[in-house]
Amino acid sequence: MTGFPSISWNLLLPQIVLLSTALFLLLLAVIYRGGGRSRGATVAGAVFSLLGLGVAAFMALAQYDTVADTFGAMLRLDPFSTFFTLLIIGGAALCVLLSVREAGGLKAMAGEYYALLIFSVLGMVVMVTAADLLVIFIGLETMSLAVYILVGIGGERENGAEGSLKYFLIGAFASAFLIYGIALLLGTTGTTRLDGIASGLNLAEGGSLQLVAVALVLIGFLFKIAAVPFHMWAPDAYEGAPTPITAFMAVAVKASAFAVLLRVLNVSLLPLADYWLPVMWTLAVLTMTVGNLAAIFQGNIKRMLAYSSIAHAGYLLVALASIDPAAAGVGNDPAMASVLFYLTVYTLMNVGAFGVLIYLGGGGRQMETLEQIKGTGFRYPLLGVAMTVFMFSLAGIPPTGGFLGKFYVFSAAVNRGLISLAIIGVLNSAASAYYYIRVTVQMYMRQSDEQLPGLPFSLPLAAAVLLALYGVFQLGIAPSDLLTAADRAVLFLR
Amino acid sequence: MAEQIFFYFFAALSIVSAFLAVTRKNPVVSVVWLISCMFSLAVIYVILSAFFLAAVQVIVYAGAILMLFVFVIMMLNLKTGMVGQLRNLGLKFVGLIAALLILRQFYSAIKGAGAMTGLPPRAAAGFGEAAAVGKLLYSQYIYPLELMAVLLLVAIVGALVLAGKEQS
Amino acid sequence: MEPLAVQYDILRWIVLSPLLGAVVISLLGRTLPRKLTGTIASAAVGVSFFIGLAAFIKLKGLAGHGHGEQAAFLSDTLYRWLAVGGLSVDVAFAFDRLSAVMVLVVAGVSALIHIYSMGYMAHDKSYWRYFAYLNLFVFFMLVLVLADNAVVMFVGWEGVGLCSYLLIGFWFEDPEKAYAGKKAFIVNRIGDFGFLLGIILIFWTLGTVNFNEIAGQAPAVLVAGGSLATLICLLLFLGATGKSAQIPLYVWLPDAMAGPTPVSALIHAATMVTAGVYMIVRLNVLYLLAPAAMCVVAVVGAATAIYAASIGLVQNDIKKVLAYSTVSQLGYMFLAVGVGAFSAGIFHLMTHAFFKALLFLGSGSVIHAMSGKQDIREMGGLKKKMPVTYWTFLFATLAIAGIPPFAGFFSKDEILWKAFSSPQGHWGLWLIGFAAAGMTAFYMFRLVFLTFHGQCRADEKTKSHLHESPYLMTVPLMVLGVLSVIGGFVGIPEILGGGNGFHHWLAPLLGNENGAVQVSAGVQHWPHAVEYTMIALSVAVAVAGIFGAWVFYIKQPEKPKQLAERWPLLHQLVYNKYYIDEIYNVFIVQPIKLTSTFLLWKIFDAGVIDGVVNLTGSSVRGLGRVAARLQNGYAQAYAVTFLIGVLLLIGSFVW
Amino acid sequence: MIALQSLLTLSAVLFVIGVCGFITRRNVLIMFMSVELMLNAANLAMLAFARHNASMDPQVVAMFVMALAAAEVAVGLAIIVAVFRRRGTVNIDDLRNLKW
Repeated sequence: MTGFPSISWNLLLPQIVLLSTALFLLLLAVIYRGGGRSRGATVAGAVFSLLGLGVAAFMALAQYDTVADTFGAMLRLDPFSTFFTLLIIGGAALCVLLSVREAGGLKAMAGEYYALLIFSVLGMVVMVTAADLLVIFIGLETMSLAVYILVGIGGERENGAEGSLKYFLIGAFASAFLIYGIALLLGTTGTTRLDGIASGLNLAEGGSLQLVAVALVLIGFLFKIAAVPFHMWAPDAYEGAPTPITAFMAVAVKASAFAVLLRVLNVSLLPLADYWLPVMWTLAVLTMTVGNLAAIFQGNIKRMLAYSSIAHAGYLLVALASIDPAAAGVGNDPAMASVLFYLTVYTLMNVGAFGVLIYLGGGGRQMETLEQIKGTGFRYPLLGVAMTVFMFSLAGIPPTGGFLGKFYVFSAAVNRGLISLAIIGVLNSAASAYYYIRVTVQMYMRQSDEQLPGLPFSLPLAAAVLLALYGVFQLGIAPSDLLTAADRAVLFLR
Repeated sequence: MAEQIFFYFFAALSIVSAFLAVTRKNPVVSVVWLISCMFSLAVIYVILSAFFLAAVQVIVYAGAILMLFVFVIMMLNLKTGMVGQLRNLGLKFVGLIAALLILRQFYSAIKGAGAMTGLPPRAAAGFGEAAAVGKLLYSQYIYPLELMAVLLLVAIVGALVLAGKEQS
Repeated sequence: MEPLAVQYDILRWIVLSPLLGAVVISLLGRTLPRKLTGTIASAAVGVSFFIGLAAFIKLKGLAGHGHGEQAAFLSDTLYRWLAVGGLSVDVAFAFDRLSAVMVLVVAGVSALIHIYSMGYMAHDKSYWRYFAYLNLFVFFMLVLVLADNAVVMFVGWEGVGLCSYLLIGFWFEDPEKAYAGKKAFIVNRIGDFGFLLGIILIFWTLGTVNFNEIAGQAPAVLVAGGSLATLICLLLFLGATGKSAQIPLYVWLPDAMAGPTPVSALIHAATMVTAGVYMIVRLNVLYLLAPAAMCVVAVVGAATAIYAASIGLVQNDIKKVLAYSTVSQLGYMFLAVGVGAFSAGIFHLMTHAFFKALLFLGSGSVIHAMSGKQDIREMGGLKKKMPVTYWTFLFATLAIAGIPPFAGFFSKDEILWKAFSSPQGHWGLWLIGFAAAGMTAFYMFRLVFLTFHGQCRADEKTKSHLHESPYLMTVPLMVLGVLSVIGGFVGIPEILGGGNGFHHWLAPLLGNENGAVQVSAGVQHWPHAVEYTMIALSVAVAVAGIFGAWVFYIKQPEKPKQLAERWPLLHQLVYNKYYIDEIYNVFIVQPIKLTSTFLLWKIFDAGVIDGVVNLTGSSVRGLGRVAARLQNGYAQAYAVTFLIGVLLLIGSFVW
Repeated sequence: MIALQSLLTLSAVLFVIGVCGFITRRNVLIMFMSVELMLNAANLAMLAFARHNASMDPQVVAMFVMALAAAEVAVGLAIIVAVFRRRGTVNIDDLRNLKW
């Protein structure tokens, strides 16, 4: 019987900071509720959230080069986990900036809103740092529960509760599959540790049960990244959620699920590469195609972006299908590095697009459908330019980061000889331009039917949009730092 | 031998209860059958020497979780079944077929695991008792345990946020 | 043999100067006086031109100083853009003999058009925005021609498309113009898809995207005539047809005339649309390895040349005539590169840039004077009111018609001769080009006669406003007029006593000339008499075309009406552009719409279709009932889909 | 002697009964109960393996699953209550404002 595991507390610092921040925000919520000062709660909540995220990011950055295990190797800190920790914290911080107005609408609930946001960030950080399936699972559930609630938060929105319920039900359903998979895997390999699973896999003896287990575990993660056919919850949940939370789901939830998928595939399931590579191929094709085709028909921009985010998950699956099992842990694999790069760009351009959408809605006039944004490009020139850039980046047009991300992913596919997959991918991305461009066309080339109101200036929103804009260009024009970091991070994936 | 008889009896009971739980019109009746199913499982846990877990099963599941269900059903006044026409029958039929095919897949995978047939005749002393579980929980599994605390806190906050009294 | 690269640091400023201009104008444009904005924009492009000139002189010097005459070029590497997994791409520019020609043409013509625009756009309310876009366009165009690898070229390629989209839709208020911009964008995306795939395939097979390395390795790696080489070349050509408006992707160009006229001159005549030709010549080594693809290029080029010319015969909008003429002339260029006459293609590209820019600017001057009217039936007799415009326009028309010694004569004649005589050529191709040349002469002179000769048919109000354009507009016209006259002298063929210097200048870069790729059939030597006959024939057909136009539109102006009455169907057909837009809609756009609808509804997200079903009415409602089974909105439908996914995924693992 | 296969089969049957309940019942509460059944099935498999492998780890993991189930129920029921307050129904078929 093993004794108490040795613990390196300093490795836990980012998580401890996040937890303290969330708890402090809860306390704050209680204080402000007593006074009924909703504006104070909003501002203080945002400020302390950003502060906590900043400190956590700083802690993570300080140990960027650390490679260490703790808690009996349940946690593994390496550049890969730190890369994702930083990406998630960054995405969350941008979403906090986007949230200021939305949280203001929640009045007394603002404190809880931020607290739940930080809790879910904590869950994600746990997920990406974990080296044990159980810990991954608990992290995932922490994240999911918090997000289910955030989708339904606030009574005023029409469909929040419905989106939340659907997301929750299908999410719980998927979790049950994941748990069942974990149970079978634990039983047949004797461990939940990722590296232990790799050595415990034995296809000769009881192999098919292990394969079923692996399939169920993968389904649990594929659900979170909204891969077709496990995607159908996504548009409803995205549309029902408050827009900042939609952004949060689209970027942070997806990023953390991809991180876990990468780690599990590489650390535990490499011996089964022959099984899952073709699956990823098929899923990539389905996900890209369904996402794009459905997006073409959307009139609601939020829902369109939801389908678009499904399509982007498809492009990322192209990279997963291009993983070279021989290169894992020894050489740098462009396929895996491209996932990291793509997710970073994807985070920025999505946050940006949602940010513009939120900003446009600030004038007391709903701005969610293609009809409603008519003519806004001229009325609000800077927002128009920013939205255009984000749309072009999403469509993969140079010199934005979106182009490089796609180029990188598709050349990884070609590099592995998956030419037909690359062709399907490029075709998809060409088709996707159609609906992205339509947003720009509506903003610039159609007259609005009514007088467009002036928009109140919002510093946090403007900051988020500008940061995203800067990032999208930076990653398109001078991406080498990030590429190097991504390359290095995947080296430690074992 | 007695063990086997017990097992098969409660296995059958749990399946019947589960089936009834998901087919009854009245949600309260469903809950009752679900409780019966969970009790049967608790008995099987005892057969599997998971004594502590069997107790937790009864206390947490039957005692707390399902009571919460009953409470909500009562609160929402949903004692009768759904009214209105059934929709998506074809779809549900397809789903049922898929579910049965998945069961088939599970079953052939389980049968395929040929080498591991019988359970060992006797568990080690103390196996499955509270002390054994507790020791592991508070040593090797201390990190997930702490995380679980966070998870429960999130659940509490969430429940308050969503179902708490609406502020006017 | 690896070509010799000579570092030349100021090369980057050729590219950066217009970018800087665009940034300054978009930041300060609102506050700066109009004149200054225009001057900054023009100066930024001027700087590019003069640096280009300096680089050109330096490059010439290198050639003369024994640095291996073959292949010395100037290069400037800014930084490493990507370096991952065997792929490394630099942001780097290369100034070799080909890009030298392109830079000088692009920057030179752009500078003139910028100056012209200062006059033309003087009263537009979005003056600064226009110049910001224009500078941005020049930036991307120069990136395109200076790129030393295919990925950077692709950035320029997409960038010019983007700017073209912005500039076509410049007067956004008009929904028809906005639609034209969108059409241009989407058609170009189809082409770009081919180009990008071509690049990825090149990278996959050759392990590099650098042009010099491609040229060096392709003959060794790719099987000549092999399917891979053919596939790559066809994909690249798909990209070229999009950007350069060839069949079948030419549809966007005539509609793109919605933009301001100087934009049409710059983007849709002189620079962007020629990018496809440039790209093929840049990768000529690949094309020489794929004779089948070259054949496709030649046939498409010839077909486009005659097809567009025939539509041009009956257009009445002055800009539409020029637009179809551009499509037709681009067809000539592709015909040239398709038969392996790469230098002739670039030669025509250059002369065409001069005279077509001039024609567009001249038409802009006319439109300006006519208070925005573009219908040539309402013009006439403008010769006296606008002498400078008239004479420069006439020179350009003579050039495009192929009358010696104007620029177009030499380049077009070389193309026709090569189409006939080169190993990849065919007399059929020549015949098509020959016929198109006659048509070109006819419709261009029809344009001149209807616009500038005869009686003025405009209403009184317009008539009273008629005036010659200001100096800012006429000076560029005159400069381009001079170039249209003398521009051809750099490539006078040997048989006419010239040195064909243009061809020799580019020869080291061309695979069939420098021996990098052996062209299968031996070069046949034709007797001089044949060549003289050909020259005489092409001049004759041009003169015949002009004479025909004179007969129809000056001598007996009622003739065309008679013709229209005698063959009304034929006239209708040609006048309506063979109903090509309609055919596109029915056979391509609608089926794509239907297919995607069908796929979605049947297999995936049936709920989406519910909307479509509702829209299309009760006729499809019966089918809609099937769709309703998977109706979105029902959480359990999601669960069932999920379950089917589980079933298939486990199935793929276990069996 | 009880075979491991019998235990796993029992667990699979319970799991699939849960799945069937989830996809067929319109009452979200019963759908949710079906998920609980699925979790129980997973626990049963875990405990069977614990006994079979003479390892305590699966028992601890099962413990975590129970705690998770409790948390999930708290949140899930709260969501259901919130939906009921807004829409006055717990019939999943009536909740389709979000679609297409």
